[in-house]
Amino acid sequence: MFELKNVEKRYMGVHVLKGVDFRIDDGEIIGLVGENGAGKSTLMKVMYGAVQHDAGSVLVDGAAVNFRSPRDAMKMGVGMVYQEQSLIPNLTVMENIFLGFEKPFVRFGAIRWKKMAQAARRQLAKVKLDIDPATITSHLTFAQRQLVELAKVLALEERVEGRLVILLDEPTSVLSRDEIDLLFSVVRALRRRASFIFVSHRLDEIIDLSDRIYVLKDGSVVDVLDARHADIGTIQKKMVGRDINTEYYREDRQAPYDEDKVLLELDHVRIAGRGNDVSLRLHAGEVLALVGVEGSGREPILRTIFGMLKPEKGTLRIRGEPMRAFSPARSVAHGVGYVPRERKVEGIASGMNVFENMTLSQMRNYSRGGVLDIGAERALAREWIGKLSIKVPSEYADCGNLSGGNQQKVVLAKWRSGGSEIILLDHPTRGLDIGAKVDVYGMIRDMSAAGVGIILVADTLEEAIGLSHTIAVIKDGEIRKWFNCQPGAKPSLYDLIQHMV
Amino acid sequence: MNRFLAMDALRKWVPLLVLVGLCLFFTVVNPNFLSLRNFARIAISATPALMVAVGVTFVILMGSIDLSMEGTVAVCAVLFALALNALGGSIAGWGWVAIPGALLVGAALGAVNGMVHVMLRIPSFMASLSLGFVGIGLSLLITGGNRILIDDPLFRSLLTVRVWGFPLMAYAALGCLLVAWFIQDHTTMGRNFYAVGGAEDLARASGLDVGRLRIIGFVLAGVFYALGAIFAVARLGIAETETGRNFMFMSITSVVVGGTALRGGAGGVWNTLVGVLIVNVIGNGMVVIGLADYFQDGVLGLLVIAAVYLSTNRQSLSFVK
Amino acid sequence: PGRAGAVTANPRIAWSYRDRTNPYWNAIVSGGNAFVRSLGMPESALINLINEGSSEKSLADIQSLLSRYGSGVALAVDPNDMPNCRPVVEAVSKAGAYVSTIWNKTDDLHPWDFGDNYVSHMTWSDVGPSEQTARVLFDAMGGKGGVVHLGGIASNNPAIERLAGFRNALKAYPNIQLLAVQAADWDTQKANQVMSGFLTRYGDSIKGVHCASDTMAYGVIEALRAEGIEDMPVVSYDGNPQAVELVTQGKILATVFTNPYWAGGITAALAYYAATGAFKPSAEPHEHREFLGPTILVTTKDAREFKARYIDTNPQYDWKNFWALASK
Amino acid sequence: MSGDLTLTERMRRHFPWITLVSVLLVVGMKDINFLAPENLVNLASDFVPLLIMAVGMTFVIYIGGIDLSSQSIANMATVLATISLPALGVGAGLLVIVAGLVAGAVSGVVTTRLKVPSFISTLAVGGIALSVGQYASGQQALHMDMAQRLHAFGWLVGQTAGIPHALVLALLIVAAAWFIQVRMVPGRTFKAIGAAEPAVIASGIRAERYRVLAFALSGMFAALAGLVFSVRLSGGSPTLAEGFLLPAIVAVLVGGTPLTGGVGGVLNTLIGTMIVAVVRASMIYFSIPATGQQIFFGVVLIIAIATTIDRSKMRIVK
Ligand SMILES: Nc1ncnc2c1ncn2[C@@H]1O[C@H](COP(=O)(O)OP(=O)(O)OP(=O)(O)O)[C@@H](O)[C@H]1O
Ligand SMILES: Nc1ncnc2c1ncn2[C@@H]1O[C@H](COP(=O)(O)OP(=O)(O)OP(=O)(O)O)[C@@H](O)[C@H]1O
Ligand SMILES: [Mg+2]
Ligand SMILES: [Mg+2]
Repeated sequence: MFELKNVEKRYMGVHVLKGVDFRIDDGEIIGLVGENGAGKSTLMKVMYGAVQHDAGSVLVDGAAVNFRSPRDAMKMGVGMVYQEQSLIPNLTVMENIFLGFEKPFVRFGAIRWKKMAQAARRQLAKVKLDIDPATITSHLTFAQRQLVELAKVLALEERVEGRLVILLDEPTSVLSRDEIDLLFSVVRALRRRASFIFVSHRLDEIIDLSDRIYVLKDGSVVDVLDARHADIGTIQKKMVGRDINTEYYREDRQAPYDEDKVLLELDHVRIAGRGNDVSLRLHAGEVLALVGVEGSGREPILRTIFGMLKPEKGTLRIRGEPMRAFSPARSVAHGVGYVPRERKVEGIASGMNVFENMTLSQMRNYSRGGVLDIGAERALAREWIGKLSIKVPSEYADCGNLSGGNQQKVVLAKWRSGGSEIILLDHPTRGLDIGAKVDVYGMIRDMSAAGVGIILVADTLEEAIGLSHTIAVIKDGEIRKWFNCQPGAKPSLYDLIQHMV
Repeated sequence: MNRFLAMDALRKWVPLLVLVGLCLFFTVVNPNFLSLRNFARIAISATPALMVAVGVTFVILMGSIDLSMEGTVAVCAVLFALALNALGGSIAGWGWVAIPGALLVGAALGAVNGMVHVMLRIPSFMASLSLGFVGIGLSLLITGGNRILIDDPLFRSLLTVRVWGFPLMAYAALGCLLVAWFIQDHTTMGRNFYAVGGAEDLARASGLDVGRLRIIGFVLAGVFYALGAIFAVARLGIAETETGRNFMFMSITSVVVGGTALRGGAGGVWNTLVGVLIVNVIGNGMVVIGLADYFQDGVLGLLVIAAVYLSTNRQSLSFVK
Repeated sequence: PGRAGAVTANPRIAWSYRDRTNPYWNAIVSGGNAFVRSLGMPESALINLINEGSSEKSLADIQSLLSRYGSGVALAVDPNDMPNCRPVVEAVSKAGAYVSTIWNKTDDLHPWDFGDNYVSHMTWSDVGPSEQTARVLFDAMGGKGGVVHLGGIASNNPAIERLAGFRNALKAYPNIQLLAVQAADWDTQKANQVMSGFLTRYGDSIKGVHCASDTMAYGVIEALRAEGIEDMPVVSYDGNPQAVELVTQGKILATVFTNPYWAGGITAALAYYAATGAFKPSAEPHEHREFLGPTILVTTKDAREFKARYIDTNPQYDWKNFWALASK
Repeated sequence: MSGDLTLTERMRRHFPWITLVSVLLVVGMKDINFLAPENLVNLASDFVPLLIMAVGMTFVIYIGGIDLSSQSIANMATVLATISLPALGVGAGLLVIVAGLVAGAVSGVVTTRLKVPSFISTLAVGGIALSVGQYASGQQALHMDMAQRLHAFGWLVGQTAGIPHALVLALLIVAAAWFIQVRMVPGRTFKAIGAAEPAVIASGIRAERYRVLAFALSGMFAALAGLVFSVRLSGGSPTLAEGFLLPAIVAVLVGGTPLTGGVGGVLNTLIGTMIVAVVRASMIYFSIPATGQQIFFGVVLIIAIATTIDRSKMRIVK
């Protein structure tokens, strides 16, 4: 039995965990839900020794323990799959799996690679991943890496005697349906030895998998539910503290777009590194969703439009004007904005405050002769903090310390306030909670109404269907099928999946 | 994808190709370049530099940097020489104790360096730069600015005795290089250096004691600096504060030219061997082809840029610092 | 000219020089120490300002010294680079202190333009002695064959003069062939590397080596030793103890002693006694304010005797007899 | 900002100048005259060339790079200024600044386009600048004609009301650099590049141009430092600015601009340079023996850096 009692944590003045009590019984699967920034990751990191709590205690079988580092936790059978990926890219898969626990493979100071590879293969088999354990990790796909991470945590099974506690922080957000099913079956099979904590923003998954559900809000546990009697609506209400609009995607606000005004046109564009042509037109006020399976080639299309990749041939026209040079600077100058998938890397600049982030793409508008008008910048930031209800102490707050949802709002505000007319959204709601998602959907509708053309690579198919005017199904880098998505006449999930695989 | 991997595999060999290309170029201009005797000369000047560069390679693999080598080499060299002379003046007698003694001193200085860096949380650049000053100061304090001469013929045989045309010190250095390679590729410690260099926060999250590893890396570097110091003394028969001079920028340049990334996690001691040889071949070659001395700094600069340019996989890097 | 004539009973004595890692400067400091002892003070009374080859640090340190002790300073200094001499001298005379310089000074700067405060400048003419070592070398080579020269930091005045002396000697030996001249920056390791390169480039045609300093000669000798060459004629400059020892063994044929010990003592003495008012610099003739230091050629013939006299012990000098050893 | 930041966290940003005041007081306790305004002004004016160089280098360190070419560029500048003075007069200054700008820009282009790390590219460009200096000088120390120097640069060596003009110039330069850093687009962009370069690129900024600009500015400031030094010494030589590099780097770092970039800045460097100046001067006040000076400097440096750097913004200490 693993227990937290009255655990407190503050980050530089932000009270992240407020007297949290938490209990995991042997063999139990606990669902942990909460809005972005509720403190889920922090809570798990405390259990894993990656973050030190300020007050309260951690008990294992009733005895207080003090994990000074994850290593201490691992020795007690606690393992964690991080929300962000945590494999070391330049090492081989097997080294990653046994990182820090190479002892059994060392003889006379030398590592026996063959023995380690064998052991690694056993772990990979658990997650049904058939790759050479000597592969350099950076050569794997995102989903493969996620499975390797799971395999790494599962290695605890052999390493540690006794009970295990495995913490899974949003493991499913990047996995395909099949992979998620596999993960669930692995988790269920391991219950004999291990208990789990499972974090996800997909509440159906949570209810499906877990026994009990902890709901975290603003650093406090607001409720503990029995999963058998839980339903999505109540959980959401508890998380957010308000009712979720049944018109989740704001379909009521979907207005027809302007057929005559073509903002962007791809004419037989061959995307770098792929064999196929892509042609599409984006109109003012249109939301165009690109759907396809992971790796189908959606992201390269966005990156090509944004100028980060150079097309091998074909023409790209913005408002009728063919592009010759390709660079993000060029695209931004032509009114294109890009909300990247890797928010913490390409989206926000951590270490910079809110207004500095918001004007990063449009300093020209807030400066004269190269001299910045900081007053105007701050006014802009305050305006958008209000408009999007961004939770920050002030416009001087460091964006690196904001939660995912608030960071995403800052990124959106950056492009929106800059007047971009074409906005490329790559997984804009990835890792966001419902509250933040609804805000983002509202923004998409607002932009659409204002005549902005949007290309969307959505987190889920439902999202794509709900939000878009038009859907393009991508397979192997090529557009296979177009769907019209007028409200009331939207294609079904099945229609889309048929063409995706 | 495959073509991409093939290029990647080829790129590993670029530093070696650069080395061969440089040798060819110098040979064409002056055929004397391509001779066993000249290669032996290059080996002599490269030996101490190689040890120092191998030492700093471990630190760079972890993504840190060490600028203390000039101080450490100076202290190790003068203490080694003092000990050797005090213990009878010959490594045939008790003088051999000076060798492990010097290695210990190197390790101790490395440990101080690592601990200041890790425990005071001062970036390695600043910690090691400051400790470099302290090291040079220490050797000055020990010698009072004087030189210590070593004329033990047995010790000097590292320079004077040749096997297959190369002096013994070249073989000794090769042996040390093999040890370094073993540490790097076949010990947990060596592999963990790569882990730290690849992604430090992730390594920490996986339970590695990164601070301890850092300190160990600096200790290891210190031991290799001490080896460099011993070879430098063997080469000139003189130990003084100046023995450490010029190692700082040259060793780091060699490491990078060899293809080890300054951001850590990629490269290794074989790259360093190639890098040290490139830098020393350029130094030797410029004299051999009779390039005017006032152009030598500039030409070295140009060639270094060219070598690093050729061996960098620019596609994989969005930017460098 | 500043507050000239402000004499002090007990001025602070300071020496500002390049570094402590070089035998030449160590000898200078020993001389300075000997002078300080002769006043009945401990050696620690001598303030050491080490510029590490940086003119910037040299000047800044001297300014700090002057701000601390004001006019009560007697400074001996090698300004490190010729252009640095003027600001040093100007700063000292502005503070009303006293300075004597050695080696680096531009031609347009003279002690007598600063009243008493700029006491003296001593330098050494290296052209003649360097020519002499070259002659010793060429004679040992039998007047024929190839020769290489390893020079100091190329823009340093001594390096320029020593090269000029070498070139002068060449004129008298038509059968000596100059193979190469290269700067090795006074550095043992660099000289070793350059010599190795020369051996590859010129091979057996090198019959002699002319070095602009002892420190570089050591590197050359070790490069030769590595090849098993023990009898190559080599000459050097500076007269360091180790070099003199090598001259007695015949490994170096000649070096030039510039008596840094005496120079270190007498330069400090000049500044000190001017500061105490023991003598009035402006009353001295020009040749007492700009003069040449002593040079002694040391060859295999007289090395032993020389060593006994100057290296094994230091001669007793009368630190008030300022120009006793000055060259005429 | 946020009211409940802990005291140390709020104090952090003040540590550099607190350190400066502390070292000043420590030396002042030894000898109160050290704190006399006249003495401090003199001390400051001695460090003008170093300060100018360090301010330039700050831009490069601020974007997460390093500039090891500054000293060689300054060396080259002293030579170019001296040899072009007779022909160009004040124009020699312009020539030198342009030369520095070009050399810095070359480092920038090599770093951004050829992807050579700045540690190596600037070292290499420094070698090239050194060769230019050696070649142009004919490998000799040169001196300026007194009349020409006074005519062209007399304004630089004079004093008004006890304040050396060079010091005024340096403070103007610091003010300009500070303005660029906090109020101008390039400064903001430098900060963003130091903090998160991918985000800068994805915001449509041509980050490479700004990075080249940072190196070019550093080169220009280095040349300016060389020019001021050359005028002060009234001459030039390819080794005249030896010994500038490490103190300049140390000044930037002690001031609290870490090599990771995005934090610190020009004012920090001003304080850092003053700390270096006081520590160096203190050796005379505490009569540190010759053989102990390097150790003293190194140890004081570690203590100063340990107290000044703001670790809260450094997630990882490498
Ligand atoms: N290292 C840190 N420094 C400062 N604040 C932090 C740090 N890590 C997290 N926080 C803050 O702590 C709060 C909780 O963050 P945490 O990551 O635990 O939330 P979460 O529930 O996992 O959110 P998400 O659903 O976005 O993953 C947030 O407000 C976040 O800004
Ligand atoms: N330029 C390229 N050259 C070679 N292979 C590539 C290139 N770009 C992508 N690939 C390969 O194509 C596969 C899918 O790439 P990627 O993950 O970018 O797809 P995607 O379109 O982003 O998918 P999704 O949008 O669903 O996330 C990967 O295996 C990747 O290695
Ligand atoms: Mg989280
Ligand atoms: Mg993708």
